[in-house]
Amino acid sequence: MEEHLINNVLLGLLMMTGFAIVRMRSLLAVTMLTSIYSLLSASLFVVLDAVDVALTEAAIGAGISTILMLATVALTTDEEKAPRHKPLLPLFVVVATGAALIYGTLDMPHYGDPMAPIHLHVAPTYLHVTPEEIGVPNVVTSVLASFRGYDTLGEVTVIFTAGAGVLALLGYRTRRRNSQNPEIRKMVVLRVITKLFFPLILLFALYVQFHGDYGPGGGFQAGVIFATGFILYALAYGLGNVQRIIPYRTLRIMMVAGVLIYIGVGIESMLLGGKFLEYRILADDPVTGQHLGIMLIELGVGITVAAVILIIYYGFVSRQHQEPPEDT
Amino acid sequence: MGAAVHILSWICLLGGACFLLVGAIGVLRLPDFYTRLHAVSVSDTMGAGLVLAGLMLQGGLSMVTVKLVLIFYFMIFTGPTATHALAEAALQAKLKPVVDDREP
Amino acid sequence: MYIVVSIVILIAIAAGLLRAFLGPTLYDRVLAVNMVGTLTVLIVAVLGFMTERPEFLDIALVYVLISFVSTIAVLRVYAHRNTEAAGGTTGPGDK
Amino acid sequence: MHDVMHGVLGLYNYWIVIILMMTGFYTVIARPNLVKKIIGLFIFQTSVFILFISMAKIEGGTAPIISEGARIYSNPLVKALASTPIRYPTS
Repeated sequence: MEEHLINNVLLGLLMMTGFAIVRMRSLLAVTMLTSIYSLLSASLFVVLDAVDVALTEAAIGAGISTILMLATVALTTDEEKAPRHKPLLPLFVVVATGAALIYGTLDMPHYGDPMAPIHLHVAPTYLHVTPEEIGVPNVVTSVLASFRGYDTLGEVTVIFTAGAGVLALLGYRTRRRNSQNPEIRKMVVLRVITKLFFPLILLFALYVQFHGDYGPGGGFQAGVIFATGFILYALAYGLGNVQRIIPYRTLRIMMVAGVLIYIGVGIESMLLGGKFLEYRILADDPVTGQHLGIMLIELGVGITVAAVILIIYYGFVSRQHQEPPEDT
Repeated sequence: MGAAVHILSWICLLGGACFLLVGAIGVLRLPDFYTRLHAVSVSDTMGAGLVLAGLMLQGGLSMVTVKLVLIFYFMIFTGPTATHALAEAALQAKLKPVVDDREP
Repeated sequence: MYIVVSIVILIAIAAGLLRAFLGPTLYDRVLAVNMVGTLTVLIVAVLGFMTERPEFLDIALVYVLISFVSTIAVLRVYAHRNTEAAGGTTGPGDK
Repeated sequence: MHDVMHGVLGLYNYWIVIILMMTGFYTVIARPNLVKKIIGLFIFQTSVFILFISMAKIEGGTAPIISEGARIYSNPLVKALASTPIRYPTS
């Protein structure tokens, strides 16, 4: 009952935020509201028992996509132009579609109904089989990494393609010097705190990476947190210093290496006489084999994701800083 | 866990809730950015700290408390750093505080 | 009893949201985001205890770190824009 | 009267999801600005996740991480499905 209340209030707040986002003109304000929207929806996911989704949404929505959106707004304009005419046609389309969809919900099983068709078929099997065959407490991880390993491979490939696409479109401009922005030098508090936090964030990323079998987490989230740590460092000390830790060339190699680790696990299991991505073969004991396989592919996912996000960030920021000196 | 710890944890939780409420009212009602910053720092430090302390007492000696201590540790460093950076950015952007002009 | 605390947190989130809607300056909005971030951490922690699965505190930990980094990112971008708006003043270190 | 209340509460999640979805859709089709369009897509996408996850919730269930003391778990498959596309917006 209490959860229902929190759920309903959070949904109401989300709706208000959605309307405000549509109405506002200033793009920076809209970006801030999107960040709040993402935080709210992540807490809603926790209420609705989807902890893995909540972790991903927190790391992606509130962190990386806000930062990237800000970088985009910084490269383009801040203010949205007023529309020239009244949007009557879109309004009509939207209201009609919405009404049809709401009419469609009238036949749906009610929220929280344990006898809904969705709960009767595949899901109970996964819940029963996971403890015996895979031995991993987190069923979402076992579904993602083991039962549906092919899907996750496809997903990693998509992320890799995205990274390659950004690389091709934005490219990367090398910088002649370590531009030490004077105002960065002034932010003493930020720099000290960053020094304190940077190792802790990386440590926490490793925890999320290898604890994903037992709690919420996994390779993707860990990769994002890892990249966020480096982005924090770049914000406090400038991009040049980060590139000394993790140069661009290394990132490109990492991006490929993650995908190759994933595929390599599949090929290894084929060489040992199983099917592609059949982890049972990897060790003498099937459960140990599953553990090993899941750990390795999660590692591959983590490496690729971290590299791709950092590549996107480098691409955006190296542009942003390059522009002003050209007209001086 | 004794009843005394239980009561103490509830005192902490409800006290934290009071501070959060005060901070929320402050954010809505205070007249300009700098005073609102002050209101947020009330809920960021005392409010969050007391709520987390109450939860720690509920958790007892376990992994849960270790994680809560970590969250607390992160919060007491990040909160003031963010507020400080925010205030400095606003000052540099020459945001004027609201001042009472009347003669004393 | 946890419900009392979580309702208070929800009220505070609503206040922060309202400030983000109204906020005359951008700094008010950043402040609101920062506040909502802290409150989200608290509500996730309290929810973990309410549903008797407190091991989900990992999520709260991620929130603390991420919301800090995004606040700093916002401020850095603004600072950059401000110097640009002031006529692209680049200091001696940038020459 | 009680039945109506029950029905409204049972479908409330879906209705809000549809309103959010339409908000995002409107932003995509009515606003010329590209950043605004992307934010519209973001709203739309999140609403789809909420739809999935609301369907996966079971009354009295907890998150699908096997532990002692918990009997009912919410549907893990839907969560896996929802946490897969959440990763694309970065691209």
